[in-house]
Amino acid sequence: MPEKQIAKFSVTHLQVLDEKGKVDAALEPDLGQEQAVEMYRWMRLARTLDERMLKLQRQGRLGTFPPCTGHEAVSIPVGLAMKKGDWFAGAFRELGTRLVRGEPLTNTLHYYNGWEEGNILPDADLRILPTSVVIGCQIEHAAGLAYAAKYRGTDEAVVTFIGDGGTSEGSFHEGLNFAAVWKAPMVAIVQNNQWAISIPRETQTASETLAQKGIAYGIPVIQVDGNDPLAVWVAVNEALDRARAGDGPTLIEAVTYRLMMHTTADDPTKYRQSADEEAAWAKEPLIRTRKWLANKGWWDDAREEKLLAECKEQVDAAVEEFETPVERAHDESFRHVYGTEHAVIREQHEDFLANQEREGQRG
Amino acid sequence: MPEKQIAKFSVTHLQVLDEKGKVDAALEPDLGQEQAVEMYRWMRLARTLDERMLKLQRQGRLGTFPPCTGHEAVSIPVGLAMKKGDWFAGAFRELGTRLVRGEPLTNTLHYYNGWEEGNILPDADLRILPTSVVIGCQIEHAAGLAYAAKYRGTDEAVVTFIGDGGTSEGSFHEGLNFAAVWKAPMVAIVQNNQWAISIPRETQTASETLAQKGIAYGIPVIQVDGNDPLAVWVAVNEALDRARAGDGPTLIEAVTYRLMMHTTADDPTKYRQSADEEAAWAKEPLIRTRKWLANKGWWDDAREEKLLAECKEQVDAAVEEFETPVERAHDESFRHVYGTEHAVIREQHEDFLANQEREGQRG
Amino acid sequence: MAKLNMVQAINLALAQEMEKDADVLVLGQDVAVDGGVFRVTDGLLEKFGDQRVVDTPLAESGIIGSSIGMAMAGLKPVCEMQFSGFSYLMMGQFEAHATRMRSRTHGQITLPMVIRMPFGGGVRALEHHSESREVLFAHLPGAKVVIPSGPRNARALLVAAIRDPDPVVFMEPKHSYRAFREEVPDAEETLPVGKCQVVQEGTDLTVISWGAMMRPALKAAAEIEKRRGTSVEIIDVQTIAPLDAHTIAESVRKTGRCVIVQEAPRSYGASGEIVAQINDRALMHLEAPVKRLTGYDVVTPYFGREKSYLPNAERVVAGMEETLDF
Amino acid sequence: MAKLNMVQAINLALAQEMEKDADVLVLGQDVAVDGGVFRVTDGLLEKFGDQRVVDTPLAESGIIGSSIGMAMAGLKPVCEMQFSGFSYLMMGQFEAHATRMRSRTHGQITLPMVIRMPFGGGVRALEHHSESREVLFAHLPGAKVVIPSGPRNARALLVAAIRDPDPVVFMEPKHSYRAFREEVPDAEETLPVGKCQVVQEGTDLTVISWGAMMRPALKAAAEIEKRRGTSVEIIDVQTIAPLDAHTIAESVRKTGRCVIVQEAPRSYGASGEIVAQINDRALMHLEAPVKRLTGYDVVTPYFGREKSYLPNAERVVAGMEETLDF
Ligand SMILES: Cc1ncc(C[n+]2csc(CCOP(=O)(O)OP(=O)(O)O)c2C)c(N)n1
Ligand SMILES: Cc1ncc(C[n+]2csc(CCOP(=O)(O)OP(=O)(O)O)c2C)c(N)n1
Ligand SMILES: [Mg+2]
Ligand SMILES: [Mg+2]
Repeated sequence: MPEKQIAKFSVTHLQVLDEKGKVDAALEPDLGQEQAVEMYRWMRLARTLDERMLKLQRQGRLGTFPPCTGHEAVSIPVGLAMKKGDWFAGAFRELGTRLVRGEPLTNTLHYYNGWEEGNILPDADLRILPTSVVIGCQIEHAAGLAYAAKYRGTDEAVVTFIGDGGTSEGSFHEGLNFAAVWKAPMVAIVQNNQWAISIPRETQTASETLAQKGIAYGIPVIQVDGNDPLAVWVAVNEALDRARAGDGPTLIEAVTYRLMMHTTADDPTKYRQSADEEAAWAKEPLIRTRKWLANKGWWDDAREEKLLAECKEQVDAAVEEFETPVERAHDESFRHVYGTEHAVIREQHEDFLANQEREGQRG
Repeated sequence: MPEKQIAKFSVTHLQVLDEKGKVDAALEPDLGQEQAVEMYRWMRLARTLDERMLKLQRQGRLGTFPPCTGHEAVSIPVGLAMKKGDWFAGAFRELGTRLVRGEPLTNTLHYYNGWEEGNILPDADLRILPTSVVIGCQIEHAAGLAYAAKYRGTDEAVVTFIGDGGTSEGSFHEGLNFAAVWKAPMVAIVQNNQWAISIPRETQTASETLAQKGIAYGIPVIQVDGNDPLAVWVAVNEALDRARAGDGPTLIEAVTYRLMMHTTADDPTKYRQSADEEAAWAKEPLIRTRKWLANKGWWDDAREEKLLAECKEQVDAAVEEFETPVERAHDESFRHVYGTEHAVIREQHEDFLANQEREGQRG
Repeated sequence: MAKLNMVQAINLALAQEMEKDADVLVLGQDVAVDGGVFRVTDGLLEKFGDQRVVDTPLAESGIIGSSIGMAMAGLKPVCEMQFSGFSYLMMGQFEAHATRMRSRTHGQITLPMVIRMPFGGGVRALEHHSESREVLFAHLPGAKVVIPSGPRNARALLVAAIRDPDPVVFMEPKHSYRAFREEVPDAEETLPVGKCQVVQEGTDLTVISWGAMMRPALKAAAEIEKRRGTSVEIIDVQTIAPLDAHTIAESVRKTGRCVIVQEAPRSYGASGEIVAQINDRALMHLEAPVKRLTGYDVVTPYFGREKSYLPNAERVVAGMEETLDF
Repeated sequence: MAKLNMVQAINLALAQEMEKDADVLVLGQDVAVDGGVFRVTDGLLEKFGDQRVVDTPLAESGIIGSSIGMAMAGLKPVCEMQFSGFSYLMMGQFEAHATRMRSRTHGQITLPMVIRMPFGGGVRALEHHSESREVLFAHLPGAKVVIPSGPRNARALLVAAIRDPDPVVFMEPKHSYRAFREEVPDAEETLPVGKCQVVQEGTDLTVISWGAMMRPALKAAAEIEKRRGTSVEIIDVQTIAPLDAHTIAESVRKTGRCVIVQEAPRSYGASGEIVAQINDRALMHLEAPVKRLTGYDVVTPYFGREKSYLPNAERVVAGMEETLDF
């Protein structure tokens, strides 16, 4: 075999529902009205909360946060496809998945207002990991979680997310390689929203697609239209089935767009054209999902109005709860350095309380 | 485009000279007698030195080292294909490349006997970096060196090596991605010798080839028979041409076998079968290269004998020089912490000298 | 001469050095088009082009590793870690190569490079954006760690760091980025790497700090002078590694009392080494234990609780009183 | 009861804990089929199978990161860094997650995991195989760092580390792996994480050390007792973080003199914090400066020069004399 092709690969792009709301009947998943509507409701709720958070932030009622608007067609179907017992090891722009998986809206608000309380789940069995701020780490965690699921012989799967920027990190590489070698039940979703703060996709990597990065690990890959919830649904279900069947991890690239600023501290006018943003808005996921539902006869303006009101109500309630004053002990950090407070920490804890006391009395 | 193939890739395997010494005339590079013989001479010299080092180590005359026997068909053609001004950012199993690029034999001996002196080149312009013990780092260095070459508008290229095991490190990923984004003149060679200490290739990664890992970075990849110096020669020349032409990096997987122990501290009988080793010996590079030369009428037993004698002589001379007692100041480390000795280091330096003095007097 | 904040002063240092020396280049995440998330590198792309002001992929080890490569080739990269909280991803390269290449080759290969990184708390940032961990770099032989405390010394120290023949970790207290302005001369100014600066002479008490903690330290010193007429000597460490232990010891031998203010967690922080150096060189002059006002040995809380955890002038004053009354 | 070397003692601890608790598993490079490059995990694969004794790809961050994942899922991974010299590649995961997950979730997610790594010099190894950098881990809040000094305490401490609810960095002084044997009881034995051990009581001088340096420290103590009849109290630190400062201070308050022996470079090493803790708690009892015998602030030389750089009993004796004669 002097010169011989020994391996061939390809990347497939999947779109089921196009920008105009037209669906490819051959590929359309059989969601059924109830599930289809549920999906849209969650998308709308995530959007509503995201928009409210931006207002709160601008009013100084919330800290810096990364808006998720435009990412709903990825995060929501993924969350819905997961089962109880599955782990979610997210990045930081998957508000939708968090909500669908059962995290209270207030968690996100508390988290972005500077309180660890936003990481504490009402029930640890929800298996939603805290946001992984240091980009890439979560892929390695997911590999370990997936190993544990396999080790225990459960059919639990692990879903992890990363951005286009995050694919450049070594941890992306190491985590996917581990999961692939272990044939561990993991689904990794690259949420390619074209930007990593100011760095466009082309400056991030010279590869034509991000999906093809999975070829390095010998795992199935697919690129989907990330503004198309049906394509995401199909791809993630296939991947989860594969994971549960013991066939190892899958890499899904979901192509979408970061419609908003990177975080509320960022100013995109420094580095991108508003024309590009406008073009991206034309492809955004909620409108097309709504059109699809309407074409099916499952949706109309009245229902939309009702949904908007419901979402607003839910968000209002969450914000009210979030803003209800609570006494939060400031010495929590001392209690959670270790399982038992070490003598030296205890001394410092006492010192801290004395300082609090003194400064409180004077202030 | 509902479901559409959007990218296709393949990995080609190249072999020019087979295990029996048969050459594929269509692919055979036009090396000419002189260069062909020179290549073999270097291969033989590297082998001779490596074998001698094993003896020295077993006799307690040299420290732990990683034998390179069996890797000559990769390291030698690569070294020969490089030009003056090119950088070599190796891993640690490319004795051959070091020799070809002009590093004195004694450097390797000193290095593996515990002396930094083994890193000091007779001329810094040889551009051979010290061994990168921490696996993977060198790929990132190579990306930066290649950036510098490009920045300065030279036509210098950078050649870097890594093992099959090393491809799992995050630095492999980050370095290749940087070089690819920068279209920097770099050639990365994965010396796939099937083993990373006791970890076989299959435990290292689930990918069918290591070459395909380059697909993740959108760069050309090729797999070559790493026991075939002609295939390596062809591939590395193509890659270097591409690099110098401004077309960016290439990833070459050279498939070979670690015929010896990982290092002299390792015992391969713990983890692999001697039958596998024997099968690998049947494919080793020197025999087939010699057959090829003989078939060309460029080689015979008399020349072989003469070459063996010359190599032995060269190695003898190097070992003699290496073993010639020299006074080496033990306080060198103080002189090279920083460009100028800081006051605190100076105090410690004096303390060190006083200790030396006292212990010397007493010992 | 202009009144600049620290962001502007660092920008000035970069621009002037790039102007002078074509080997100096800047790289990192968002440093070019965006001008850096703190705008520290703003305008450099326009002035020097995209070959010298380089937006990199999102990979900290890649940034340091490729900078090491550039430095080996004779360039003088000034690379940025977007936040110090992400710099631990490059500790492999830093420990294995940045700090060792000179020693490994007995000086044949050297690495003239600077690693800039904003660090420290007080800006109500997300997790991993508020830590002080200078000691992780400072403990490594071969590392230089420089921390400015204000616009003027930031500029002067950065110029010196860029010209330094060795790798310098240049840690920028982000709380001080825009907190105040100082006169910064247009003309070149440098401060030595490897030296502490006595910013105020005094005879009764030595106060030692660095970075953002210089502000509460100075404030507390003024307060204690006012309250008790104490003559305070104030030292801005500026270079954490290698530490100028002589200047510190000399001061403490004179005053006999010392307070150290450190933002980082106490245990194994820089103040421990400073106390040890005082022990080595000035113990018999001590009239009271050296007092350490530091962060606590806890995981930095999210910003809701952050303020309670940062050392402040009030605590420093209390520490000073304790030391003076000992 | 058998006379074991440290390698065997650690192996025993692993085997016994794996026997007892099916959640304990071992992973790392070459730990399974090869039994570890130092044979520490030898025989475990045969006993517990390849799901519990796992050879991983060559990627330190991946090893720690996936161990964190396993621990979150309730397993108790004991992972290995082949040498501490490669552990800096996982500092990102360690700093960002291993040390923080408990605090981040106020205890809802905890990480019962152990990170084993051989460290330290004296075995004529290649570059990066001889360093002592315990402080890089110890400075991070949330980290526990345990260092045994002999077979018996290695076994007892490792068992405690595996059962500890928090991540423990377990640093094994490879120079002591096979240097000597001790009786190690078959029956379970543990030593507390977070406590120093007073291994010999005395009244005139406190000697503090840990890991491989306990040997020269003990040798020097015996020599000085012989030479001058000094009554030496000897403390084996065992847990570097969190540091048991009380036991240390109590001893120094009693003896008034102290010598610390540390293999790592001096500046910002663990001995600095120990001196500072003595300053905080026992300064007025000191009759002499605390004497630090440490490695130098230089890049660890290759093994040709290594011996001159390691602290040895002779230097410790000299340091003791100096302290006693002060
Ligand atoms: C390791 C690390 N480096 C840098 C950052 C700072 N940072 C936060 S978000 C971000 C860009 C992320 O881009 P991408 O992965 O595409 O995700 P997106 O923000 O688009 O969702 C950067 C650089 C970080 N959080 N972690
Ligand atoms: C970062 C890092 N981890 C671990 C090691 C220890 N180690 C030295 S060589 C080796 C195996 C390398 O395998 P491979 O990359 O295939 O190269 P080969 O030895 O086969 O040439 C390991 C694990 C190291 N040197 N660096
Ligand atoms: Mg993005
Ligand atoms: Mg190999």
